[in-house]
Amino acid sequence: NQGAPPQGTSSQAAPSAAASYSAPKISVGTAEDSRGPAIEPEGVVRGGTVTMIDRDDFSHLDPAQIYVNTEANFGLLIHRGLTGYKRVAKGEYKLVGDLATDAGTASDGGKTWSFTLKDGVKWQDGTPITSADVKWTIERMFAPFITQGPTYIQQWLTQEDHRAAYEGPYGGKDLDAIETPDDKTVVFRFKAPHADANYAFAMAGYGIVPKAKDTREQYDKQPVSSGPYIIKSHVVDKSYELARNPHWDAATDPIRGAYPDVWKLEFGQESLQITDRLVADAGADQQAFTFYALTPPERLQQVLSDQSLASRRMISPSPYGNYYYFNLDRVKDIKIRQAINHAWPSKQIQQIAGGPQAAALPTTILNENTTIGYESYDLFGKTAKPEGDIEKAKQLLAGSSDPTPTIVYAYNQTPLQERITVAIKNALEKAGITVVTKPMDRKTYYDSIGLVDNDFDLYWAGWGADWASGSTVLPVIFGPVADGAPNYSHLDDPALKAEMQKIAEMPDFDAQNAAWMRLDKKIQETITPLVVAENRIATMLHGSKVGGAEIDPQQWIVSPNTIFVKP
Amino acid sequence: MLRFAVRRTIATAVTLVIISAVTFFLFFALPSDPALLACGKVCPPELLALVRRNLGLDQPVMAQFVAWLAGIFAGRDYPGLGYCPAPCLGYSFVNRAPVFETIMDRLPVTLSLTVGAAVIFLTFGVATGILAALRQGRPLDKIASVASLIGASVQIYFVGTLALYFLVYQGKLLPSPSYVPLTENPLGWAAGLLLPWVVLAIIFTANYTRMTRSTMVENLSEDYVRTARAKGLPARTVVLRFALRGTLIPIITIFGVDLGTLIGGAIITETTFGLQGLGRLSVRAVTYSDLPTLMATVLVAAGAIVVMNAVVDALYAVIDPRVRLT
Amino acid sequence: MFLQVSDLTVDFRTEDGVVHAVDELSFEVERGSTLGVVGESGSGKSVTSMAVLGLHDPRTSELSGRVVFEGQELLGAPRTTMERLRGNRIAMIFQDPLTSLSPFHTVGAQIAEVYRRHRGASRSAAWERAIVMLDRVGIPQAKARVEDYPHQFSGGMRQRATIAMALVCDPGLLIADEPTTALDVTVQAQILDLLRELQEQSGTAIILITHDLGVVAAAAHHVLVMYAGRAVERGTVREVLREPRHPYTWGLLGSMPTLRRPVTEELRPVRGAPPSLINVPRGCPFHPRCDFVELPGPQVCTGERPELSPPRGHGDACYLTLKQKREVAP
Amino acid sequence: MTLLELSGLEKHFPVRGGFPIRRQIGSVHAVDGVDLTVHAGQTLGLVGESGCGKSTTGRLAARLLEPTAGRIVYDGRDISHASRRAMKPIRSEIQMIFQDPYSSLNPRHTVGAIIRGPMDINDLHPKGGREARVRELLEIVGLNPEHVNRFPHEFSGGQRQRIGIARALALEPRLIVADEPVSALDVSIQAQVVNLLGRLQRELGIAFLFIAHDLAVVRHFSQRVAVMYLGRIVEIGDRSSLYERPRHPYTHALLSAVPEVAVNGGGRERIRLTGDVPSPIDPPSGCRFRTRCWRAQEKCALTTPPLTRLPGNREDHLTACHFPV
Amino acid sequence: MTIPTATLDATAVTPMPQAVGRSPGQLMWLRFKRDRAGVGAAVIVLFFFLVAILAPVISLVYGKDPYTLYGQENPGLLNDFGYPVGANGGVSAEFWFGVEPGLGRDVFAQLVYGIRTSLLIAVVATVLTSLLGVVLGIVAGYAGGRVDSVIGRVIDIVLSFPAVLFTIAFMPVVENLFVRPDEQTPVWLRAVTLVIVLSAFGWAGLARLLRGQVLTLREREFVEAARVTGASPARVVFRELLPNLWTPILIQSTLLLPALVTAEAALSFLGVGMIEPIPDWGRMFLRGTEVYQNDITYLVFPGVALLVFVIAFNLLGDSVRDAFDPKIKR
Ligand SMILES: Nc1ncnc2c1ncn2[C@@H]1O[C@H](COP(=O)(O)OP(=O)(O)OP(=O)(O)O)[C@@H](O)[C@H]1O
Ligand SMILES: Nc1ncnc2c1ncn2[C@@H]1O[C@H](COP(=O)(O)OP(=O)(O)OP(=O)(O)O)[C@@H](O)[C@H]1O
Ligand SMILES: [Mg+2]
Ligand SMILES: [Mg+2]
Ligand code: NI
Repeated sequence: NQGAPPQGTSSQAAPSAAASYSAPKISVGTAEDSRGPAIEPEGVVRGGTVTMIDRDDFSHLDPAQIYVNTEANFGLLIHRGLTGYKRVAKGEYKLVGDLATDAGTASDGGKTWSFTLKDGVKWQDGTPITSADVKWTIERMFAPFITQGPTYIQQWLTQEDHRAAYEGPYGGKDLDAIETPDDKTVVFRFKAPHADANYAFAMAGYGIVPKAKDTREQYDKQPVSSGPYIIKSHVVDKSYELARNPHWDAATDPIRGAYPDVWKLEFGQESLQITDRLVADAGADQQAFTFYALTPPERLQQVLSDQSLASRRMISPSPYGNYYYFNLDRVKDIKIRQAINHAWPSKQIQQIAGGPQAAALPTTILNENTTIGYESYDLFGKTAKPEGDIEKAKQLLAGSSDPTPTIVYAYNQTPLQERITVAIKNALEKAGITVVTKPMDRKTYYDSIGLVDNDFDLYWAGWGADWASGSTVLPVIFGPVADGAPNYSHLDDPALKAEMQKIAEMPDFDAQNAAWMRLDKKIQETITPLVVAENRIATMLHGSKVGGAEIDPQQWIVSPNTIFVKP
Repeated sequence: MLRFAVRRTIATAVTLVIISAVTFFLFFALPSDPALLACGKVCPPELLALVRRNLGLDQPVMAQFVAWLAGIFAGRDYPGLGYCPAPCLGYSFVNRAPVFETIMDRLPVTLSLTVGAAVIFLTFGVATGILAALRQGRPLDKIASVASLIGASVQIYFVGTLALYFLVYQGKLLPSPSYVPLTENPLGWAAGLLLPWVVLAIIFTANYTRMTRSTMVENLSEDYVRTARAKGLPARTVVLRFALRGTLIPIITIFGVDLGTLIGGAIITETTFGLQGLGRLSVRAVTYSDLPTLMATVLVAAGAIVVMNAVVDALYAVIDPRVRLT
Repeated sequence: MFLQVSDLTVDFRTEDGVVHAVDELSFEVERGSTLGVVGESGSGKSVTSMAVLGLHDPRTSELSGRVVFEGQELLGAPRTTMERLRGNRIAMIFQDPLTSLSPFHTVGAQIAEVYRRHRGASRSAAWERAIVMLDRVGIPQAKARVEDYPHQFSGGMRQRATIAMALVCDPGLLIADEPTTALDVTVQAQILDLLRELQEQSGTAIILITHDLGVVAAAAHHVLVMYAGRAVERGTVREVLREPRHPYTWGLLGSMPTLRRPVTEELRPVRGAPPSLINVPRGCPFHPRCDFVELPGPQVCTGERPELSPPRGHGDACYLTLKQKREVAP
Repeated sequence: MTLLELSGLEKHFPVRGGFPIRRQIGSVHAVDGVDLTVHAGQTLGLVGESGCGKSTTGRLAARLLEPTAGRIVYDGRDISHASRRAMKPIRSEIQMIFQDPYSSLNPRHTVGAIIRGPMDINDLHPKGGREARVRELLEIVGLNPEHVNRFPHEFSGGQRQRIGIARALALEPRLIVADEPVSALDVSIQAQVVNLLGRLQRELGIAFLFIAHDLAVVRHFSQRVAVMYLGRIVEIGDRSSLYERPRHPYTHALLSAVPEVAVNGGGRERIRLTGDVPSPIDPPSGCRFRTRCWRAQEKCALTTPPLTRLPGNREDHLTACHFPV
Repeated sequence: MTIPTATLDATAVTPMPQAVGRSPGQLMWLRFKRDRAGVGAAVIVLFFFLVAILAPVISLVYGKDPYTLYGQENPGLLNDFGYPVGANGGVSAEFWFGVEPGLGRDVFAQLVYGIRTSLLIAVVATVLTSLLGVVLGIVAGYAGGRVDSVIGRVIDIVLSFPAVLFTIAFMPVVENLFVRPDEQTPVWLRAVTLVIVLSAFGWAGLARLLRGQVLTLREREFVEAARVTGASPARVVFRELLPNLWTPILIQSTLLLPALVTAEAALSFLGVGMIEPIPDWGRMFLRGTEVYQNDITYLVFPGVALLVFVIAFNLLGDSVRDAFDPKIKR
C-alpha cells in the first residue's frame, strides 16, 4: 500500500544499519494462539477514556474501501477479519485466526484455503457472524462502487481484471469460487497457488461486512461493528467517539485488548502541534497519543535528547520503500542512471530530514522491516560514501551517451521536499548534470507522475508491502505500465515479468522470499530503474497516562490493540 | 428600514450569486478532476463515468451551476448517495457528507472564535483609543501608538507560535486551544478559546486603537462637542455621549469588514491553534479540490462580508440619524 | 459688576509659534444689557468668549488675567465649578447652527439634558421644559418638532434651538458668538428680534459677538471693537457708531456697504491684510494698515503700545489726539 | 445692448428613490422659469435667500449645466444646448468667479498655473507670451507678480479671490458670472474686492451677473438688480428704482431685514417674515411667496403672477405680484 | 479689447507676512523632518532598500552566497539533527547570523538576498495595485452613473472574494499554464504570479477610497472653474483631480507596502510563497516558527528583520500621513 498521506514530510523510511532496531519477527501462529483474550501488556489497566490526536480523518470506514494504514489501524477497533496479527512480545508477531479458529488451512498446493469461524463471534446487534457474511464480504468487493481496497483475493479467485469476471452479489449472482459448506466454514478456491493467502486475509480491507446490514455506498459512513467498539458519534474531519460494543467478547479475540472504555479521536492538528502538545503533556493531553503524527524533523533533537521523554517515546523505522524513479522512457542510458545513483546526496537528505535518527539510508528496494529473509547489498557504495561519490558519477557520465545530461526532476511541493530538492540539485549539478526542478501541486502530484506519457525524468514515490513478502512490492512497482499504475519507472521487461510470476507461485514461503531478495539485487544491477531513497524513522510520543503504546512495525502506526489508560 | 432590508437582501443575493458563479467557473478550470479523486486509486473509465454521473459532473458547467444553485433552495438528489435536503450546498465526495452538515458543524467554532476575539479587540481597542485621544501627546498616547504599531506589524503565526510555546507548552498557564461548545461547558469554551482570542485581539486591537484615536481627536474638536461642554455637561458625558458617537461610524465600518473576514475563516489562526473552523475547512477543500465544500465556504465567507456590510450600513442609520437608508 | 474681565490674555502654542490671540483685554458687562463685540475675522472674539467659559484646552493654551462673574473668579476655577456654571448661569450660542448641535441626538434631548443636569429635573419634566423652550423661541408645533433631529430643522430653526438650549436654565449671562452669521437676512432679523425679546423678558445680560456693525447697531447697548486680540475702542453704541474714534473703526464703517450710502461713492476699505498673531506688529498693532501713522509721528505708533483711554466711557487706543481725529475722520 | 438673455429657463434636478427599483420620483425645481437679461458692460445683481436657485442660474448662464427647458441666448446665439465643441468659441467670453476662495483654486497648482490654465486650454497666445500675461493679470488684480510660483494656501482669502478674478480675466471675457464672490470674505477685504470689480468693469467694460445674498453689496456694484425667490425672479429693476420703490412684498421684507449701522435709523418700516422657504421639490402653487406673504390672498394660490411692469414703475422695473406694495 | 495695465495700486494688498513660499510638498517635508520617529523610519527603510540593491556587493565582501550549502559541505557545522553545532544558531565570525538548520546555508547572505525578493514583490505589487486602484477609482468617481455603479459592484465583489483560497488554488495552475513541463520554472514566474494575485485583490480598497475622494473633489469649485474655461474631461481628471489625489495615494501605498510584505509572508506560510532556493523572508520566517524550539536564532534574525522592516514602513506610512495632514498636531 501507499500508506497514509505523510505528515510533516512526504518521504517514508526503512531501517538503517546503525539503528538498534531489529526487524520484527513474524510467524504463523497455531489454533491455540488464535484463542482470546489478547496477551496483556505490562501494568494494564482497564477503563477510562483515551484520546487520539491526528491530522486527518479517515476517508473510509467500509472495510472494502480500506487500504491506507491509518484506516486499517482504526479498522482494528470496529472491524474483524478472518486472520490478523497477534502481538506476542515486543517486535514479535504471530499471524493468527481472528474470526477464524486458526490462520487457515491450505490444500491443493496452496490453491484452496479454508477457514472455520469461532463460536460466539457476533455483530454489534448480537446476531452471530456466519460464513455467509464472509462470502458476502468478498463478493461485494467486486461491486463497482468499491474502488479503494485491496484486490489480491479477488484477482486470485478470478483473474487479473477481476471486475470483468464478476460484477458483485447485488445483482443476485454469487461467486462460485467461495464455498460455505456450513455456517462456520468458508472455503476459497484460487486459480493458482498462493502460499501467503492467510497473510492477505489479514489486511484490513478484508474485514467483514454483514450481509443483512449491507447498505452499499452508505456503509462507508455507517459500518456495523464486529470489533470491540461501536462508533457513537462522528463529525467528519473532526472527531470520533467510540463506545464499547456489548456483543464483542474478549474471549474470542486474540488480537485486540480493547482496554479503554471510551475512545476519543480528534483530527485537524498538524504534527508539529501534536508533538508540542504531547511534549507539554498537560491536562487531558496526558491521556492522549497519536496514531500517526510523526515527530517532525524540527522537533527531533528536542524529543530525542530530552531524557524525561524517554518513557513516552516510540521509535520505529518505516516499513515502506521510498524511491526516486527514473522514467526509463526518457533516461535511457543506464550509465546515467547509475551515475545519478552514485552522486545521490543521501547523507544531505538525511540531515535535512532530521539526521540519522530520523532517516535511515537503505540500499535495497525491499524493506528490511517487512521482508522475511531480508538480505542487504550495496551496489553504489552508499555505506562508504553516503554523501555521494561525485568522482565516480563523473567517470560513469564520461563513458555515457551524454556526459552532461539534463534531468527533469519533479517533486511534490511541500516545504521539506523543497529543501531536499535543493540538496539533490546541488549534488547532481556537481557531477555535471543539469537539473530542472519541477514543483508539483500536492493534490495532483501522483496524477501527474502517474501519467505514462509524462515529461519528467526523475520523481519520488513510495510503496509499502501489504504483508511481509516481496510479492506485494516488486510485482507491483514493476507491474503493468498504465496511467496511474505504480510502475513509475515504466519498466516493462517480459523476462522480468515471467520471473516474478514464477517466484509468486512458489509454494514455499521462505524460498519465495529468498528469491525476491535476489531479484531485488538483480534489478538494481542490471536495470537500475530507481534510486533508493532515504527511509524515515518514526519517532512518536504519547501522554504520560497512556500505557501500552507501541508502533506496529508493519503498519508503522501506533496500534490501538495494546493501548490502555493509567488512572 | 424594511425597504432597506429588502433592497439590500436583493443586492446581497445578487452579489453572492455572482461570486458563486465566478468561483464555480474558476475552479472548474482547475486541472484536477474531482471525479478522479472521488473514484480512487484504481479507476477504470466506466467507473469514472459512473462517479461523474452520480456527482452530476457529466452535465455542462452551466447546468451544474444551476443545479447547485437550485439545490440550496429545493434540495437535491444524488443517485447512490441519497437525498440532500433543502439548504443543500452539495455533497462532498471528500468528506462523504452533505456539505451543509459540515458547514454547520464548523460554523460555531468560527463564530465563537470571531465573536470572542471581536469583543476583546473592540472594547480594548476603542477604550485605549479614547484614552490615547484624551491624553494626546502624553506618555499613554505614545505607548498606545507604539504598541498598536507593533501590534499591526506582527504576524499571527509569529505571536501565535510563541504564545503557544510560552504560555501553553512551557508555562502551562493556559490550556491548549480547543473548542468546546458553549452550550456544553461555557467555562471550557472560554478557556479553550482564550489564547486564540487574545492573539487575534493583539493583532486587531491596533487598528481600532489608531482609528479611534484619530477620529476621536477630530471629533473632540467638533463644534457640537464644544457645545456639549458649554452646556456644562461633565467631561465623561461629553466624551462618551457626544464625541464617541461620531467615532463609531469609522469604527463599525472596519469592524464590519474585520468581522466579515473573520467569519469567512481565520485560516492562519485556525491552523496555528489547530481549531476546526471554516478557514481550515476551506483550505482543505482547496487542497482536495473539494468543489462543493469550497463553494460553500466561499459562499459563507463572501456572505459574511456582504451581510456585514449591509449590517454596517444599517448601523450607520442607527448611529447617525442623518443617514437615510435607501 | 456682573461680569468683569480684566487683562485677559490668551496664548496658543502652535507649531509655528505662540499665537497671541487675546492680549490684555478688559471689558465689563452689566446685568441686563448687551455688549456687542466687533472686529474682523481672527481678532480674538471667539477666543475671548470661550475663555470666559473656560472652554480652552489647557494643553495648548495659556490664560492669564481675571474673569470675575457675579463675584466669582472663573479663570483657574476647578472643573466642577465651571461645569456647574456652564449652561446654567452662563450660556453660549455658537456661530454655526448646523455644526453646533449634535447630529446624533434629538433637539429635545439636547435641550432637556441641560435642564436635568443643572436643575435635577425628572426626565419628563425636562422634556416638558424643552417643549416650552422651543415654543418660546418660536418653533411652530414645538410638541411635534421636539423629537426631530437637527438635520430635520432649517438653519433658522436650528439657531432657535441652540438659543432655546442656552436659555433653558435662565442664565444670567448669554454669550452669543456670531449667532446670525450663517443665516439669511430675513432669518437674522428674526433671531435678533428674538434675542431682544428674551432679554426684555428675563433680564439676561448678553455678549453679542459679530463682525457686522449693522447687527451691533440693531441689538447692542455697548460696543467693544477688537483688533488683533486687543480692544481698540469701547463705548455705547451711539458713541462708537456716531463718533468713532479709532482709525480701525473708521475703516470698518467705511468698508461696510449700506443701503443708504450713495452708490456713486466707492467703498473705503481698510487696506492690507489682517496681522499675524504670532508676530503682532510692535506698538499699535494697527499701524501697518493705518493711514495716519505719520500724524503722531511714526516712532510713536511703532513704539509703546497705546492703551484704551479714557479708562471709562467712550475710549479708544490710539495716539491721535481727539482734535486730530476730528480733522481726519471720514 | 443685451448680451445675455435667459428666458423661461428651467433646471430640475432629479430626486431618486422608489421601491424596489430606484428611479426618479420627483425633481428639485432649482430654477423654474427665470427670465432675465444682462446688458453688455453692465452688472445685473441677483439676490435671494439661500437655496432659491441663484447659483444654479449662474451655472446655467455659464453653461456648466444643461437647462431642462428655456433658452439661453448669448450675444444673439442660442447656446441653450450647445455642445462642448460648439461652446468652444464662446467659452472664453463667459467666465466665472466663485464664492469660495478656498475651494475654487486647485490647491496643487501654483498661482501661475492657475491663471495660465485657461490660456493653455483655449490655446491663446497673448502678446508677450503667457508668462508675461500672467504677471500682468496679477498686477491688474493688485497682487505681487512675483508670487506666480506660490500656492493658493499661502494667500489670504481676499488675495485668493483676486487670483480667481485674474483667472476669469485671463480669457478677456465679456461676461463674468460672479457667484457670491465676496460672501466668504471679511468686511474690509470684501470692500477691497468689490472696489476692484467695480474698477474692472469701468475700465474693461465687462458685464457681470453678480450673485449675492447681501443686498447692500449688490447695491454697490449693480446697475440692475433681480430678486429671486424659490426658483423664480419676483422682481427685477434698475437699482435706484428697486431699492427705493420695491413693489414686491418679498423685496420689501428683504430690504427691511438688513441691519443698518445708523443708530435709530427710524422711518424704515420693519417687516418680519415668518416661517421658512418651502421645499423646491414641491413648491407652492401660484405665487411661490404666498405662504410667507402677509398680503397673500386666494388668487395668489391659483394663478402665477407674471413678471410685468407695474403701473407707476419705470420701464425696466418688472414685478411678479398680484398685490404689490 | 485691451486691458490697461497697472491700473491698480499693486500694493493695495500687502502679502501675508507669514506666507513664505512653500509648496504642499515642501510643507509636508518640513513637517516630516520634524517628526523624529518618521525620519528614523525613513532611514531604516532606506537602509533596507540599499541592502537590497547592494546585495551582490555585500555578498562579495562577506564572501558567502545564499545558495551554497555550507553546513552540508563542511562537516562540524551541523549536528546529526541538522541543527547548528555552534551556540546561538552557529553565529560566528564566519557566519555572522548563523547557519540555517537542515540545509546549512548562510543566514546573513539569505537575509540580505531575501530583502530583494520581499521588496521587489512588494514594491511591484504596490505600484500595480496603486495604478489599478487609482485608475478605476478615479474613473468611477468622475464618470459617475452607470460606470460608477458597475465599478462599485466589481469592487464589492473583489472585496468579498476569498482571495487567499483563490491564491492557494491557482498558484500551481498558473505555473503549469506558462511553463513547459520539462522546463525549469523560472524564478520570476512565481514572483510575477504573486504580484498579480496580490494586486488583483488589493486594488479594490484603494479604488473605493479614491472614488470617495473624487466624489468630494468633483464638487469643489476649482473643477467647475476648469470646466468653465473649456477644459476637457481628460484635462480635468489628470491636471485638476490627480494632483489632489497624490496625498491619499502616497499615504495608501506607503501603508500598502508593509501590508503586502506581510501578505507575501502569509502566503508563504500557506505554502504558496516563493520556492526554494530563492531566498525569501516569508519562508525563512515560517521555517523559524518551526525550528524555534531548538534554534531560536533562526527565528530571531528573520523575525526581527521582518518586524523591523514592517514596523519601519508602517511608521513611515504613518508619518507621511501625519505630515500630509495638517490637522494632526504632535
Ligand atoms: N485652539 C487654537 N489654537 C491656535 N490658535 C487658535 C486657536 N483658537 C483660535 N486661534 C487663533 O486665535 C485667533 C483668534 O481667533 P478667534 O476665533 O477668536 O477669532 P474671531 O474673532 O472669533 O474670528 P471669526 O470672526 O472668524 O470667528 C485666530 O488667529 C485663530 O487662528
Ligand atoms: N446638483 C444638484 N442636484 C440636486 N439638487 C441641487 C443641485 N444643485 C442645487 N440643487 C438644489 O437646487 C436648489 C437651488 O440651489 P442653488 O445652489 O442654486 O441655490 P443658491 O440660491 O445658490 O443658494 P445659496 O445661497 O445657498 O448658494 C437647492 O434646493 C439645492 O438643494
Ligand atoms: Mg469666531
Ligand atoms: Mg449658491
Ligand atoms: Ni406674490
